[in-house]
Amino acid sequence: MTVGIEHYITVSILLFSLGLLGVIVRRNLLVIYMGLELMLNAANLALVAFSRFNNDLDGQVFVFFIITVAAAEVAVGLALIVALYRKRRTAHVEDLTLMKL
Amino acid sequence: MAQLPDILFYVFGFLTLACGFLVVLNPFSTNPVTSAMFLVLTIASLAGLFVLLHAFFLAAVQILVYAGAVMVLFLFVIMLLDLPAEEKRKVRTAWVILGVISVGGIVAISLRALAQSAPVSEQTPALEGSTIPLGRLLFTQYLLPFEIISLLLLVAMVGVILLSKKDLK
Amino acid sequence: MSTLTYIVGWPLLGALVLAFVPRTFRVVIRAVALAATFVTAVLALKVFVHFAGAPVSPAGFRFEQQSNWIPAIAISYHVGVDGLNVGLVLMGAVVAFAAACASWEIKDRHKEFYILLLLMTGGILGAFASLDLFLFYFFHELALVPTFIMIGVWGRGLQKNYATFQITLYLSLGALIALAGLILLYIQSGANTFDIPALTSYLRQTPMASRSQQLIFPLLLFGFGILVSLWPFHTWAPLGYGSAPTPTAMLHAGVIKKFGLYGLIRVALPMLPGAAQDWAATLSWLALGNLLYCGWVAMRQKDFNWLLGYSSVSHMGFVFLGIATLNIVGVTGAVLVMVAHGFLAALTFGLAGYIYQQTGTLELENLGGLLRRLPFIGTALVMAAFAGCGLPGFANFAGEVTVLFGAWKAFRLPTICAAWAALIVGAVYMLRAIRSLLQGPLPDKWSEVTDTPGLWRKLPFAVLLACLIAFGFFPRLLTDKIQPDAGRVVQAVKTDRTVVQSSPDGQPPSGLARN
Amino acid sequence: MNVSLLNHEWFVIALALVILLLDLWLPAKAKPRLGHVAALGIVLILVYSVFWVKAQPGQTLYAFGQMYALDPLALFFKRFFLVATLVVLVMSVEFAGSLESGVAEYYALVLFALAGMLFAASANHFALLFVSLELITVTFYILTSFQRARLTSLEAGVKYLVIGGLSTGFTVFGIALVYGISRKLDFGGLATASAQLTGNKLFLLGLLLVMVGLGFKIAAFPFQIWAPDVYQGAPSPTTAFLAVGSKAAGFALLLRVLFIAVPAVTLHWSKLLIMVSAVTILYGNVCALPQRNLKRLFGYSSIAHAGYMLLGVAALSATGQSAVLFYLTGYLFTVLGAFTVICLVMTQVEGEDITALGGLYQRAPLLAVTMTLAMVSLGGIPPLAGFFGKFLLFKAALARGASEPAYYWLVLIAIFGVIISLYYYFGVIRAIFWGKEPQLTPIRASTPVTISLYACALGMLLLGIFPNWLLNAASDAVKGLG
Amino acid sequence: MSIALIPWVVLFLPLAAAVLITLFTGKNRELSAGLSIFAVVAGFGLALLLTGVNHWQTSIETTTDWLSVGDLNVEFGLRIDSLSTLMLLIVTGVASVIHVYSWGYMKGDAGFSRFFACLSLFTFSMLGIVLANNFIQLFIFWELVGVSSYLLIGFWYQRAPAADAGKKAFLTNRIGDFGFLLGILTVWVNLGSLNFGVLAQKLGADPQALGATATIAALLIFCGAVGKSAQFPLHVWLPDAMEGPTPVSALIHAATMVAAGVYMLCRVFFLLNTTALSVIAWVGGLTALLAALIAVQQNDIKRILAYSTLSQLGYMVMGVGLYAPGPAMFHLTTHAFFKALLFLGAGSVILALHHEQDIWKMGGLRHRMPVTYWTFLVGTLALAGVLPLSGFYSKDALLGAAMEQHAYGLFILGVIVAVLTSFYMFRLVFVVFGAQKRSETAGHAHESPPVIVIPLRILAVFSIIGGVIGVENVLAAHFGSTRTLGLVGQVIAPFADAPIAASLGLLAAGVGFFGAYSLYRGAQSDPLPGRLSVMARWMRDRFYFDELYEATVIRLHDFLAAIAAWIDRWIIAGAAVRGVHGTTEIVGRLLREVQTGNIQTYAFLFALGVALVLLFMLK
Repeated sequence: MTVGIEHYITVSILLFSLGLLGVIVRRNLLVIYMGLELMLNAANLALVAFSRFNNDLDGQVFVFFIITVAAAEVAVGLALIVALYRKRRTAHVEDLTLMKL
Repeated sequence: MAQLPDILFYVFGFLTLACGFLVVLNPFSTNPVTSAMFLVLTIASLAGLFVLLHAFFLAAVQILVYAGAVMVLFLFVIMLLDLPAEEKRKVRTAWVILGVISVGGIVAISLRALAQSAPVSEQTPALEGSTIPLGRLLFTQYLLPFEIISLLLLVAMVGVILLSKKDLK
Repeated sequence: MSTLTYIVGWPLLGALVLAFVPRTFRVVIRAVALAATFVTAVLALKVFVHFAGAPVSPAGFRFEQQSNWIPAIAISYHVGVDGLNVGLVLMGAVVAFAAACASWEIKDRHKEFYILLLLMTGGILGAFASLDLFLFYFFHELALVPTFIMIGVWGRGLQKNYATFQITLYLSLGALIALAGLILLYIQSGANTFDIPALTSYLRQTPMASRSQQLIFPLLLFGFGILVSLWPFHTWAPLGYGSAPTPTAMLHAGVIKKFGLYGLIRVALPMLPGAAQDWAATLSWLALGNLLYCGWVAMRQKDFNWLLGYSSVSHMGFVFLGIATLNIVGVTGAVLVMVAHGFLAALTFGLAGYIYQQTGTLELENLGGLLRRLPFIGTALVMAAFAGCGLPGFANFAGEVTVLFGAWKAFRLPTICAAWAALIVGAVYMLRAIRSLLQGPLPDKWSEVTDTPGLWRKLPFAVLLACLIAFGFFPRLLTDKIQPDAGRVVQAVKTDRTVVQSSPDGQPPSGLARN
Repeated sequence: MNVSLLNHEWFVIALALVILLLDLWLPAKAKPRLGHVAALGIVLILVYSVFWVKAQPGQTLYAFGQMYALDPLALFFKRFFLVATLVVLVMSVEFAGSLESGVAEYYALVLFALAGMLFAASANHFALLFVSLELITVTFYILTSFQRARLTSLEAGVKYLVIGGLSTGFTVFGIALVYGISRKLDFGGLATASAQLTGNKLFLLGLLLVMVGLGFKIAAFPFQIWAPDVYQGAPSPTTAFLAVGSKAAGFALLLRVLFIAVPAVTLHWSKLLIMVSAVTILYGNVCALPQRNLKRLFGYSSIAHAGYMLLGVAALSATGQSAVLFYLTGYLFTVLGAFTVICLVMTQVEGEDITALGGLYQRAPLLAVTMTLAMVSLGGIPPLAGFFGKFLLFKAALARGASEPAYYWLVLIAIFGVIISLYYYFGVIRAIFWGKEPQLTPIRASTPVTISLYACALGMLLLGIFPNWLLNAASDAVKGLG
Repeated sequence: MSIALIPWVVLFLPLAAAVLITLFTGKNRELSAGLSIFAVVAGFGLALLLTGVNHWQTSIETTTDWLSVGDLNVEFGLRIDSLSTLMLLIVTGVASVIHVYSWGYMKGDAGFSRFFACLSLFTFSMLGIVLANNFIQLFIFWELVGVSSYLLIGFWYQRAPAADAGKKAFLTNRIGDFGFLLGILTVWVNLGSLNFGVLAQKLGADPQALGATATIAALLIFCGAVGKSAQFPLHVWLPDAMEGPTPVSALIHAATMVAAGVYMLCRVFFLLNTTALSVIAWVGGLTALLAALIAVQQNDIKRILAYSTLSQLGYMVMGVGLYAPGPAMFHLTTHAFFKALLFLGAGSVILALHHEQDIWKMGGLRHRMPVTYWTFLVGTLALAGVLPLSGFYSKDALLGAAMEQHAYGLFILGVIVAVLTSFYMFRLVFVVFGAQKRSETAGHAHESPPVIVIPLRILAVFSIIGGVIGVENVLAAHFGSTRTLGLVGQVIAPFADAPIAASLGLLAAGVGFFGAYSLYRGAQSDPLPGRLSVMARWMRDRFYFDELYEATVIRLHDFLAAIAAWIDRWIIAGAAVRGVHGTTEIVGRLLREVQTGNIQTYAFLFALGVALVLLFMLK
């Protein structure tokens, strides 16, 4: 059986869900953040695959944007986590429940 | 009779997912460093898949930017904060189950959708993700988003400086 | 510009002026408020007197004015009066003046109070004068909101907060349901206008589908009904009036409450004739809920203001009954009762407010023998009580008896129960109140209670009583104006009567039951 | 290609850069005043926008291929964002004392976010949608956690970051699927392509995931979860900007995607939109009921208002769309007026409990009146903007009821929601007028803030009493929508 | 002055007086009284003038529209015919006398002006009933007399019994009015008019016009009379009404208002059919008997007279029921004179004894108050039906009517009542005026001033001659007979027409007198309770009607009210309104528990939301 677009998308979906699962079940902010990166990467994979099989480059350009944005987001996010850690000495989400209800 | 690219797809695909799984749920270690390392591996495997898809430039970018820059940033922060291994606290299995159920739902629906409406693909994909056409597209049709991305990076820069500056005031 | 515009405009202008008067100028503030309401009342009287001679539009309206407002969705500033609302405008203006006079009891934040009072006045008069569905609703809300604030800020009693919230939420609910009904009316009529005369005539030419009518009528009935404390949506009324400052209770119970009834007559009946017929029987029983049930509840009240609140709810039953008759006698009577009850409610709440001011309580058990200390207030209260239980000579009687005559033609049992409520139940609780408040020995603690010191403070009560008596003696002043337009409304309902066979005069069907 | 079509954006970016540069040379004491400079700049841009930029109803001008579209809808939103930013900037100046560092950067970031919104308003391509959305979101991460001495601010930032990242993930994945199936990323192409794809599950899945991202932006159920915490924790001007600007950007994109990119699909989505709208209204209002923290209250209330506006979207008609625009405009004046007051009050009183408003009427009548008007307007009571907005929304939804009775239920639920909301809005008013009076020092408001307060109050009244012009503008704006 | 104008003036003079007193002359007592007296005396004068000019002949009707809506046309019109003229004369005449008397009786009372204002209001209302030409107007004034009566009974409002009595009177009357109004509605719906003349014409043309509703309509209208004229079973208010000042009792609760029911029945006699009339007759008879029995065992001077009034009203109603409206009106006329006289006499006694009303604390007043005594005696004789006083003639006419209709049961009943009447009245006279004083105050009593005594004398004269001054002729003419008798004819008429009735009537008076004479002459306490035991107690306790009503009607209504109040408080305001409110609040509190503040939860809910949306759309 030849590997087609479905295979790539299946991998992409599974990777996406792994990332999502990470966000949901992990409690360390950094790991949660890694989960988010996984989700973005899953999207990247899907885009590249589609780009290939749709035979145009738009998808790849989009991936380029996503990677850049992800980098920017990571930078801001990590800075934020660091600032928080300095203040609160924790990266556990369960410790971040000042505001609720 | 499987061809080489197909075999490679299975190899990289498996690697991607397995490493991805270990990022998220490593049964042996909850240390963020481990997660980060497996994330690097995931990204690398993804780059492999990109190559299989003839997206050579992106594969390079993936390695350089992601594995190189972003993940280094992650590790740097982990080291900087000297984070201990994650939760010593009780793992709430109920929580995990709930999470798995909802995620599983999404996966199930997505896969079913995929199965029901398989995307039509060209039989002979001829696209080459090389630098020149990509660059041309980026600086013509996609010029505006590209410029906005630069703005975004500026914002991120300002933000990072503001958030991590040691002295207040 | 139409005189009506001035009638609506003066109080609003007064409110605006007051906003710029420093709060220390108490006398000026009061004078401005009184002047604005007085001028309004005089203008309303002028409209009332010149009604017959004024030029009439084809749709039957006088003193009309129509100007563009929101042309984008066919909403215009359109005011005018016909027989149905000319009395209400007059009543509203007079009661507003009386309420402004009675506002002497407000001691703190008087500036804000008068501003709100004037807003209320302008709003409700605008609502009565409006000939555009949107404007109609808009003005009413303008009048309603100050009520909430006034009860909240200047209210009294232990349940003040609960009362404020309940009345706010309850009445807003009613208003919004009615709004939904009005919007649907606009949409499903297909006339693409909010203009009441235009819409009415359009719907007479091309009546709405039965399904639409059945959808919209209940919305209007219960939306407006909540605003008028239709049983069983009435519990806000005694609670609210029990906690409201006197002028607010006067204006709300007297005037603003009539909005919903007016809406039913002006909008629901002529525009939704088929549904009106189907709902008439139900409405007549709900009206009994007001008349009889609330009358009974009133019998058990221990606080005079609560008693008045239930009594006011009970009286609304007459109007509902009159509307449910769908004949000219009943509808005319309903309008008559609306006007009469406006004066009466304002009067009773005003008097109760005075007594509260003097004694600090309205618990019936604590009071007694006050007539001796309060000859004027007491006498006025006795007269008001009798007007309340339908004594001839007061306007209420004319209205109630007309309603009963109309109702008798439409249905038997509800009318009998209504007559029982009117003659017996009403008298029981009113006389009981008089007995407990004014008669019997005077407890020592009330020996310092004093009657109204001057003419000025008697004025509001005197004016209201005078109106009650004037219309009681000469109801034709009103009925001659109301009748043609009530006829128009009834005609609109009747012409749609396709299922119910038209019956010869004097031998009506035994009830307008569902077919 | 006509680059001058993007003048709004260029000017705003230039202004932001100027502010950043001026920051380098200005003495620390003068830095807060930069906000006024920025505001002045916005005023000039607004003047430019109103007097020099014209857009014919139903006609669209494109730039950068089909990437960027300038049509009346875009222009409407651009002016909307400019006004919102103006008020937020003025507000920020008052708030500057509470920012530990980087006052000038704060202004610049607000302007960058504005640039993102301006781009979003014109987005006609998923790439532009994505980057402008990200520009807004990332900027807001920073704006939210700006008071990094306050733990709540940081916490809010983290929460916004994680949930925002999540929604970005969904959006991107959705875009990938949409692209994969339809082979199109530009809205024009998508509109034609999507007509054949209304039954394609994967395509619909992609679109729904894009909707998740937009739903997050406007805080619609079930993606509203972040709103209360972030609203509460963020600095007040940020919250205001979040409530108005970010939400409006979400709606601008929502309208564009639903009615320009995939109108054929949207036609089948009335059930979903009705459902989401109804639950959002109920959730926001019911949860706000026991709320005592003012900003958190606004968080819940903003969820509810997103629900009302979704009601207009759900109507799937031009009247519904224009009603959304009208409502948004009213909401702008109302919420910004309220937040200006909160800003001024909260800098003086510790804690954000409603009781902090006690005695406000004695301390600052103008603030009290503005706040009251805002509450009344949010409650949907005439003669204020909120009422007319709700009137239009209800009208639009009811108009569709004849063919789909679910709309009747939706309106009924909305009415119920309004009633509930009156309870807590009046609770605020009660605190203002007859709450306990913790202190009676008068609150001094600078001239610009006073002006902006008057403008907000006037805006609420004007839209309520003379809504015609805006109504016309709004219906012109939606002429190009499907 | 046009004749047609006269009744209008007569009607509105008292109203003007009432308004003027209320608004302006409240402080000036003499002026108030003067105004009031002038209004009624002038009315009497004008009524005489009207009679003189009109000679009972033509009927005049002047109307104006009061209310006109659709097919409901309510006139405000005055109808002058012989019936109303007669009643006009009685009302203004008796009222004039009593107004004057009141000046003396009420002297020194704090509410002097108020009293006259109310009295004038009453006169106005009563005249309105008399002159009304249609049902609604009649009903209007019907209600107004009810109110005036309420105000006057409760005149001393600070005394709880007075205030309660007023309330009771009004409410009981209202029950009657309830039926009355329904009757009016029935008549209107079926005949399309409210005007008496028009109605009479329509029924004359087609006696079956009312169809099946004829009886029910008639009985409903009779309800009004039952209330106003205090017939069984609504008679309970009248004795209590004696809490009012005595002139009020005389004018309202003896001479005029309570007679309005009878007047009304005569006015609408054309509406009443056979079935209804027999019911009416028996109700009247029963009332007469019951009241007479009760009167025998009362000890309060005014209550005795009140029950006597009830009894006599029963007579009149019975008369109407026996197709004898003329005799009924005749009795009404004579009764107005002698019952007013008796009440005023009683008032004189009460005043002399400083408001002592227990007859067993009186005694021996014959010598101390001679004028009062003699006039009271005249009244008693007239009431007992002793020849040739007025009472004899009118009562005989009623008994004769019973004979004529072959209603022997009612006839016997009438005779028994006559015996009882004579008995309790002479009992009263013997106990109050005979024997010795039984208390100190009785010993110090002395004759009342002229302003009180002169009215007594005037009324005494009319009580004597009232039977033979032509009243019967007028009535006969009105009700369709052409018989006119001269003075002598009138004197001997009873014996000429119905000798058995006349002689039995006289015999009854004699039996009653001797019974009273034997039992009460010189008695210090009532001997009857000992002899009649249980019966006497029942009579004294008024056959427990008040208690019965207390236990049934009032309790039932209170019960309904309590239930309604309970439902209102706990079900509607409580469960429904507060319930919705509370539930919403609770839901809010529960729902926001979702907002745990934990990012993990948020992420989970977010994902769950996505899953749900996808499930909803793509399932």
